[in-house]
Amino acid sequence: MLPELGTFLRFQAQRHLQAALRRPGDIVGPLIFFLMVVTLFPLGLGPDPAVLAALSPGILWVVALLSSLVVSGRLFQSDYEDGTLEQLALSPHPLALSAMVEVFCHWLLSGMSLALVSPVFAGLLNMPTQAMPVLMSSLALGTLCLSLIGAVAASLTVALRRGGVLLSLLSIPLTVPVLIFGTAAVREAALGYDPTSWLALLGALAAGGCVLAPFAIAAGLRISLEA
Amino acid sequence: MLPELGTFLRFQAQRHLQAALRRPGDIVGPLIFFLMVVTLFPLGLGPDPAVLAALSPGILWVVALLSSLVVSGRLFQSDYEDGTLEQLALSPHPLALSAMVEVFCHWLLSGMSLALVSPVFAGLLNMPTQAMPVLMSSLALGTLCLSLIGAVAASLTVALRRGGVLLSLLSIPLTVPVLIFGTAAVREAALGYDPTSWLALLGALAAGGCVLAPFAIAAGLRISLEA
Amino acid sequence: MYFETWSAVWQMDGHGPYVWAAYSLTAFVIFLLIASPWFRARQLTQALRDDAHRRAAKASLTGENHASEA
Amino acid sequence: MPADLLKLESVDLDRGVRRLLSGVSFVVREGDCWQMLGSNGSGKTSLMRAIAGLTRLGLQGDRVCTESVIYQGHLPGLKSLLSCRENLRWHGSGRVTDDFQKIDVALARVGLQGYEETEICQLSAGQQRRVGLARLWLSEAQLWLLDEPFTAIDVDGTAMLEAQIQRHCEAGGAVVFTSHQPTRMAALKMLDLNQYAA
Amino acid sequence: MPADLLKLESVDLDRGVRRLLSGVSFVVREGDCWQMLGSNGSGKTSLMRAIAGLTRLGLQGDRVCTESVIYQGHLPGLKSLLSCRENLRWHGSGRVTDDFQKIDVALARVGLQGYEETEICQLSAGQQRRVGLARLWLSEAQLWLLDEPFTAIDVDGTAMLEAQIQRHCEAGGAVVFTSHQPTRMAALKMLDLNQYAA
Amino acid sequence: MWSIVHKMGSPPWFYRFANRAIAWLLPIVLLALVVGSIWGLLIAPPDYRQGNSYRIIFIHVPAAVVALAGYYVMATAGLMSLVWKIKMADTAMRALAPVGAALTFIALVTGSIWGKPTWGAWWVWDARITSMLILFFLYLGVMALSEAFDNKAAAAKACAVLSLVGTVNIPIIYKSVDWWYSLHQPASIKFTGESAIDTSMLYPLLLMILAFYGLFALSVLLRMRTELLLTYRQSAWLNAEVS
Ligand code: HEM
Ligand SMILES: Nc1ncnc2c1ncn2[C@@H]1O[C@H](COP(=O)(O)OP(=O)(O)OP(=O)(O)O)[C@@H](O)[C@H]1O
Ligand SMILES: Nc1ncnc2c1ncn2[C@@H]1O[C@H](COP(=O)(O)OP(=O)(O)OP(=O)(O)O)[C@@H](O)[C@H]1O
Ligand SMILES: [Mg+2]
Ligand SMILES: [Mg+2]
Repeated sequence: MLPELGTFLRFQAQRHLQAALRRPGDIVGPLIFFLMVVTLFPLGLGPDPAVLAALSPGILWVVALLSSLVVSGRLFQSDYEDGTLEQLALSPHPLALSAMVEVFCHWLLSGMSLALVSPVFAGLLNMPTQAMPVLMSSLALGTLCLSLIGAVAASLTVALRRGGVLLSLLSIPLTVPVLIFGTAAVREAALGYDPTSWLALLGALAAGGCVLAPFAIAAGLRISLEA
Repeated sequence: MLPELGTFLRFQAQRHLQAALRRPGDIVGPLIFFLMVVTLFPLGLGPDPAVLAALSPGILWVVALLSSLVVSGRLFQSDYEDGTLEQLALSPHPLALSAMVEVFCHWLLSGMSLALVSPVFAGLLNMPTQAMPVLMSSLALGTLCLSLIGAVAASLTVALRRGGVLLSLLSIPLTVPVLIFGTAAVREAALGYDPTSWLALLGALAAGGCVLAPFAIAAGLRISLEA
Repeated sequence: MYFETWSAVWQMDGHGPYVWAAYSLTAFVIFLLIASPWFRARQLTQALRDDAHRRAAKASLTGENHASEA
Repeated sequence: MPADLLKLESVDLDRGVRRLLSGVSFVVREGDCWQMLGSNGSGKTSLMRAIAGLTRLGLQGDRVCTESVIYQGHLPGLKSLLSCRENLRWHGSGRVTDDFQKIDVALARVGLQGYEETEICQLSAGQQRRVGLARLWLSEAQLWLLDEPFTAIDVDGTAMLEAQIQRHCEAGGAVVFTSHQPTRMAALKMLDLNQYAA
Repeated sequence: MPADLLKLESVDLDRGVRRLLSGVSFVVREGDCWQMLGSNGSGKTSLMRAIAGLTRLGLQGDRVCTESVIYQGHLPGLKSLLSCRENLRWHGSGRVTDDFQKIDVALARVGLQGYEETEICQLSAGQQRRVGLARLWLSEAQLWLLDEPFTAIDVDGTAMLEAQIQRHCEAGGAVVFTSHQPTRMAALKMLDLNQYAA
Repeated sequence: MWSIVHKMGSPPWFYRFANRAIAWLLPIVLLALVVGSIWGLLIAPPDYRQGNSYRIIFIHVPAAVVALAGYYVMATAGLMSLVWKIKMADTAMRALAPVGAALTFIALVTGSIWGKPTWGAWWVWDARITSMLILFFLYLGVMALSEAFDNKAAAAKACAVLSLVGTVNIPIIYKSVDWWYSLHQPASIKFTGESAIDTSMLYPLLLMILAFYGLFALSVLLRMRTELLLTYRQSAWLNAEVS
């Protein structure tokens, strides 16, 4: 029996979250990865607390961007390899919506969890405490944008055996605005200014992405299935 | 007919290089990735040339480390997935040697190429010209160490579904000395001091790694085939 | 005892919160370290014993059946 | 006369720049059971995917296909970290169920009683294929498109699957499957792709 | 008396915490052709890998096996971006050749004449399996361990492979293979794993 | 000597040994921990420079010392598992990493709590602190690897390889972090305890170090016993042992 769209999407989400929660390591892992990469910076740049504090918004945001890209590059990989994607494409429910469910679940597990624990990393770099809430909210919004961008790139490259890396590089230029707005918000907050306008810009990016990305993702996945 | 060890290893290397050259994207990709990540730093940390120049050794080395890890995580992946690894393990030639051939080919295509083009990236961050030769040689030696460490971690995680992050968790702590020696060499050179002792340390690490890593890699691959 | 009053023990000249936080956190981790495998082992041995009882009961039951048949 | 579930009319099929098949025409009606034959590389898989609607770029000609279709290709569409039962809650092409009893019955039918809670990655090749096939017991689609469904399945399993296919056709469904082995099914129609080779 | 190529003596086989097989004893002599039977999940693949020496942790008991062995499992061991010819230069278990004529002959034998320069990823499922099997024509190993070699191979291909297996055994080699289909080979010995189930 | 190793390698013997050792260790360790803490918290005099915040030393240093030693114990178990194929070494491998990680965690957290009153910052990139953080990462790596394998035997072997590689690396990491720190001309932050420590503080510290070693042994044995109960739940000897 063909279920309602709502039920179907709920099942999709459950399936995705269940598989992820089966291995808590998959959620904790990226966070520890982040922590490790953050420690690499003092090792590379030197231990001076003042320097680290001044650079911390930039460092945290660049690392968040990189780890988000690395992780979301594999977004549809397992679905493609185990045949789930074929089934989704043949389903009468819109592929755009089922793909978006995956992107959201992915973001909840990776971006949101990163945003939640980010104060710990900020503390390691001596970031001023008043900037922490802004760091968290900017990361939450920003990683959503990054997941959407990563998903578009992933949908196009999932079937490619050749030059897969090259195409996913296309996504880095797209992420530049996110990086600029995100760092600006945190830096303003650390200096005691009002970061609202930057956060609003990030929110606008996220909202626009949520509207437009589904179409791009669905088209990309259908093209990948043709290959 | 069972070939001489030399012939066998030559074939291995040819096979690996041929397959890699069949998709040049995999060689150029990481370089462009590196370039883009380097350009992200001025965006995140602010465009002040003096600050960037002072931080450039650390930034370049951290980024080189990360991109090397990301790339070498897939080192034995395709061999495992298409069954080549089983054949290598059953071959009468030592698995340690055939694995080392792969690591060397991989390093030639990734680490060496990165070292060769690194002056371009250094220029972007206003690094003093006198440090460039040291940057290149430290990256050449250092990426060999990183490839070896990455290969050990890859050999242990190749059989694990979604070993992507796990791989970084295993290898990042081990790469700390490489990062420290590499940055130190470049920084000393940029400040006009003699970086030889740091380069010698990197060379010692690489030599030691070449002697010890093969055993660990072979053991790791055999364990992965058991899983 | 070095301190004169219990409130001095809690205060420790202003360092009390730090010291006590460190000690209580350590106590908590040590508790987890000992208690979690302890209770898990209890649970497992209990399950094994239950299994053995069940098997024994079943065996004696079938044994009686055989006896009654004979 | 039974209704048409699938209709191809003088269809040409390309793969990349190469033309694989030309002038394929066939009609699947309710109750039909078609075995697609053809030597390795003749284009069975490509045609199957085109029929299902997965590839549209290489297909020229008229294709009419019912909406009520289930496709099982070389890939089983199973999440290797979820258990058999969890996987079958979502049984392909947008169909889902929460009825664990039905799922367990389907698993028992394909000989996997006792494996309900086992993760897919801990199953043998044939057992994994069986979990995928259990979807046929859960599905309510009319047209089944099965690409090499007997791969890795043992003798008992083959008999069981053949019986299920016949039952489905007798109940008014239709099946198109590929297989290199001869089967023991009655009233089988053959579509030999070698004759359409371009 | 022909020499022993493989000898298992009351071997037990575990997979994780589960015991799959217990007390397996069998001897493969020169000229023997063994078909390993067993229902899905009975442990054929696991035993094959243990015999070949790929898994040692789960095996208890005595295993003696010749060095001159070739193993072809579920995975073909082919690089999907290299052509058939390039792939076969390296034909498994440490054997290599640069003799393109020999490679082309082997490819022709498995029905892939004209595909010498085609990349593996552009072949159909059965064609890919055939490239893997072409190694049997190139190899000089005495003992062949083949896990489901007939998968995805069409009728002609099956006959051709059966003939090659028989030829190898008559020439003093030995073959152990698994298959769920009955074959038409003469002088076949059967090893039914269901009887060793633990 | 070999006969002991042989006996230790036998799961039934080890299960019995673990039961007895736990029965002895548990009260002794708890008592030593309580006595040492009371001594350190209430009886010992304050440090003349840091005042009372120094009392954290009685858990911080023992945890750090034992965590460091723990890695070498793990590597030894790894060697025994790979070279001599001793079954109990496999079990030990999986039990050691979480315990070591927990002790490292204690050292890190107590250290950073101590840092707040002393340095005014929760975290400072001092050489020794950085090395400790890297040790924590090494432990986490072994834990994550052991979790990721389904096959327990393969998991133990993989962890053995990793911990041996780590052991070769640890001295290099420590040395390099030292050089890294001196390269950067450290700020004026220094540990105070470098001068000779007064005996009134030394004795409770020594007691706590011993207690933490005992705690390490105890929790490793507890975990190994649990592992044994899981692995051999089908076997006759364990059923006989339990009932
Ligand atoms: C997160 C922060 C910290 C970490 C990871 C850490 C780690 C360590 C380690 C590994 C030891 C070494 C034991 C040995 O070498 O045998 C140690 C000893 C010690 N630590 Fe910490 N520590 C931290 C913070 C602090 C702070 C803030 C203080 C006090 C101001 C402190 C005071 C000491 C003292 C007095 C010793 C023992 C004396 C000595 O061996 O030099 N530590 N710590
Ligand atoms: N990774 C694994 N972990 C644990 N158990 C496994 C794993 N893979 C397979 N098994 C179990 O081992 C048993 C034997 O598997 P094996 O693959 O050897 O079977 P097989 O005889 O080759 O079956 P088939 O005919 O389906 O290929 C199965 O019952 C399966 O449940
Ligand atoms: N990715 C591809 N790109 C280009 N050509 C391809 C590709 N995949 C397959 N082909 C070609 O298309 C033809 C048909 O392939 P297809 O997979 O449909 O065959 P098939 O009939 O299913 O064969 P089999 O019995 O081996 O499964 C083959 O000759 C093959 O060479
Ligand atoms: Mg096909
Ligand atoms: Mg099998």
